[in-house]
Amino acid sequence: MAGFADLNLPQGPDKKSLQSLLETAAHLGYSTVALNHVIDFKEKKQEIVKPVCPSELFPSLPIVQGTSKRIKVLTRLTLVVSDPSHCNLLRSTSANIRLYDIIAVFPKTEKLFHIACTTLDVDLVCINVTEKLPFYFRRPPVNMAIDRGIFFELLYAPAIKDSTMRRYTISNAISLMQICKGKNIVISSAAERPLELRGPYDIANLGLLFGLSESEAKAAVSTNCRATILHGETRKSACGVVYTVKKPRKVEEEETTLPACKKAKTQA
Amino acid sequence: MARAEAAAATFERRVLRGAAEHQYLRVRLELPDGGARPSVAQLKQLVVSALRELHGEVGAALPVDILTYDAKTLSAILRVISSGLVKLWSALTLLGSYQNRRCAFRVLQTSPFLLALAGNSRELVLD
Amino acid sequence: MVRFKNRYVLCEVVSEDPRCRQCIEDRAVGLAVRDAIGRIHGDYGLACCSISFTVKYLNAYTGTVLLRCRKDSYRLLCSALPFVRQLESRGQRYPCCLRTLHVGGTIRTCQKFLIQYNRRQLLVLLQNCTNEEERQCIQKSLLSCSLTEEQSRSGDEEDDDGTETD
Amino acid sequence: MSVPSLQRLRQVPRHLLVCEKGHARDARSRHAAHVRDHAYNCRVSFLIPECGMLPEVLKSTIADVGDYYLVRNLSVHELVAHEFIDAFVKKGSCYALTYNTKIDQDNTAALLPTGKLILSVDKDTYEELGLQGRPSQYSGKKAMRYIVTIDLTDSTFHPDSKKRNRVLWALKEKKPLEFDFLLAWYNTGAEGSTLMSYFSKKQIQALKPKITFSTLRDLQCPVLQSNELQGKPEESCSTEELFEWLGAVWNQVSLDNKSSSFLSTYCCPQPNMMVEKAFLCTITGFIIPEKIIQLLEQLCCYFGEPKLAYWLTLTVHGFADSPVSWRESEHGFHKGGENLYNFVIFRNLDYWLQLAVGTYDDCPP
Repeated sequence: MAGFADLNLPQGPDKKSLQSLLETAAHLGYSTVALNHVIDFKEKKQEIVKPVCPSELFPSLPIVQGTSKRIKVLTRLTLVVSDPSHCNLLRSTSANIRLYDIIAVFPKTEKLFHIACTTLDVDLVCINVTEKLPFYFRRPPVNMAIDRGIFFELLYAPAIKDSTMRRYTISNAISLMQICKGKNIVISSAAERPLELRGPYDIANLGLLFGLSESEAKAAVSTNCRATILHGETRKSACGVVYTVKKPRKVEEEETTLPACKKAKTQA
Repeated sequence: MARAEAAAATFERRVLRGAAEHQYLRVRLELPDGGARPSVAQLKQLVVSALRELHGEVGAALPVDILTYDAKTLSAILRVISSGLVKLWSALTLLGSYQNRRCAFRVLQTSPFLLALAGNSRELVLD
Repeated sequence: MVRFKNRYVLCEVVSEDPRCRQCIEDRAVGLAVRDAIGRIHGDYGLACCSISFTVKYLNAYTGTVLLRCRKDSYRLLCSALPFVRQLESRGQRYPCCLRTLHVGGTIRTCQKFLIQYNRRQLLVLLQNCTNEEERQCIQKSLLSCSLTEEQSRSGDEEDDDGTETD
Repeated sequence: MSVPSLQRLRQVPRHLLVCEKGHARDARSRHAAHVRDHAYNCRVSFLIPECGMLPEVLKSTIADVGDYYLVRNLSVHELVAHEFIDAFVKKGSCYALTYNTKIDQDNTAALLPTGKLILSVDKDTYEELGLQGRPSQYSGKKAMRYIVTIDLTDSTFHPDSKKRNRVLWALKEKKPLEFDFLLAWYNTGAEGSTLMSYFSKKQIQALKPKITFSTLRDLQCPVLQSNELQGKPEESCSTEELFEWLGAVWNQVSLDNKSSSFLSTYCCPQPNMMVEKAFLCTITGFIIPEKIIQLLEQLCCYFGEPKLAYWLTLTVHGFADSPVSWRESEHGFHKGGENLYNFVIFRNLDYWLQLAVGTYDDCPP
């Protein structure tokens, strides 16, 4: 089993609050977090910026509670798509997109949900938890996504903030569970403040409310997150077997195999 | 007592599977710096109101006991009947505010045995 | 495609105030039931029950209401029904209560039950009659109500007839 | 979906409590074996009612619990080295357990006094190691955790054997595993090199167990009868009641509440008696079973002279993240990772033994 991970820490402009979020996450026992950069196409033309380098942002990362390791920080890009044309960006081999460790889409319509599940090269599909579901989940795209190793992401921080959102979170989660049968679920926070973060065991218990079984709920904060990260890694590699790294000094490419990737579900 | 000393006890073994009546949680309430700290009665009220919000009157009716409370560290040991563990835990998880200010319950340990809460090796600092 | 199993809860609005009938409408009943679920089972109960919850059929004259919800959560719904206290519509508010008559897996079983039930109610009325004219009238309506196969087919195309009576 | 989601909310995580009774001096009694089989203990505590001062014998036993060692960044292959096996594993009881690793998240290793090295590793590490193992009992259909057991004292594990070379190669070159280890070694008589000198080139620290004493005044104690495990209404309390009461005492829970109290309705089980004072002692550290057996023996001897107390208790907590609980039965961490046991020793040397485990555990022996 892998360590606990929270794949959604919103990357605000304020470095100090991000630092305190990281510290709380490490204190609660998360060994991996992903900084989330959201691009909403509704709001004018947005450039995909290069991901921030966590090591540049934070000179010293906090140590995970009860271990001697430092917390691992990944980068994640979330595209909020409300029109099929927005997806073109993902198909084009934009250089900046490839630099992110995890790519997620937040489809706003049923058609886009279908596209995201079946064709887009992404790692996560976000599920709307703040309002009533705008569409019903259908089995074919969901099953297809499960086969392709794409995970569905549920957020819990909105449920802490507001009673109405709590209802939508639970009810949308249960609707999804009826289709996906508890498979391929990732639960992450989207917490803006340290007090909105919860410990991994708390989330595993919360998963029961969402209709997951005990082991599925624990997987939603551990092994499924690991699988998502590996799925993201395979995008950077060829068929998940060969992948290229730049040597730090010389500008020459070297091929190495990464055994961990072999086992990741790939659909190159 | 004299009677008991007469005959040495014969070997007997009882296995109790999942028979614990209660579950115990060690929790700590996290509040932003400054501001009022709840008294033990307020803490209980907070727990019950969290249960009422998420699980309604049925949830609020769950017997929850506050076995210990340390106002300095805001940590407490709660006891709940076994069938109410998931409800209580989830209610604490989704509780977001105390007296209109943000707060968070950190569940440090849960166990069906109160004795297990006395010695948690994960919190042990040996070096 | 696997179908989602639903439960249909047939209940009767009981009120001492005859004006309450005006309030028996989809929205008012739905709101009253939701309110009760929210009170009894909180946000979690509401979230569970809200999936596919609707007022499926409603008869303001007899006061019968048919509610639908997911099979997983019908226990939450049923346990909250006794706590419905009032119906509210157009600023009017009347105290009433809901009596669960039947819980069925399909609309058809509920319909069957309802016809049976109404028939029995008519018999009760028949015994309470004071004059011949009333008697005649009720007997006539008693004979006219029957469930034929053709009628029921047109109901719901669902094959699950797991019924549960309480 | 076999379990409807509503029922899931009422489910209780699996747990087991095994209660035994017997006589400490009975030749067939297995109580010492239970102590010996539980290798990794982080906390030992005992409670003696009606005792203000500890007898000297007990004091010296506690002082003798002995040091343990913390070695930082120790490669696992060092434990497989035949110098180590010859010097420690074969010459006494050698205990090793990784420190600050979490069994549900990280790789974990443990060396049992029987000479078995147990590695509990995740799927990636297992595949890279290339050693034979088995999937963990508790990792579900898709195994994400594997257990590798290597018997260091096996006759086929001599310095030049193929098997040993492969293990060494796997741990040295294929996938070097490094941990902080807690070490303890117990041998009878024969001196030899010590762990301290053997690992002198490493970062090694000798640590002393932490010992705390305290005395409680006016404590309500349940009345127990040694031959009534289940208790008798109005006469004595059952083992479960005692177990909860003991937890309450160690967690400083107030014992006198009313059933109408708003805050807590817990109260001392009935019937009970007021005890003027009770002596509490806690030892925390990496405590080996041999020392616990000595302590248990001394506690039995406590009743050698007439005492006011009817019984006393000895509680031992295991490490939540050790890969084994009793003997070699696999241990995992789901929500609490409990593995603990408690002795109640009566004045006539009858004993009760309560063994408790959490979700990912076999039934104790």
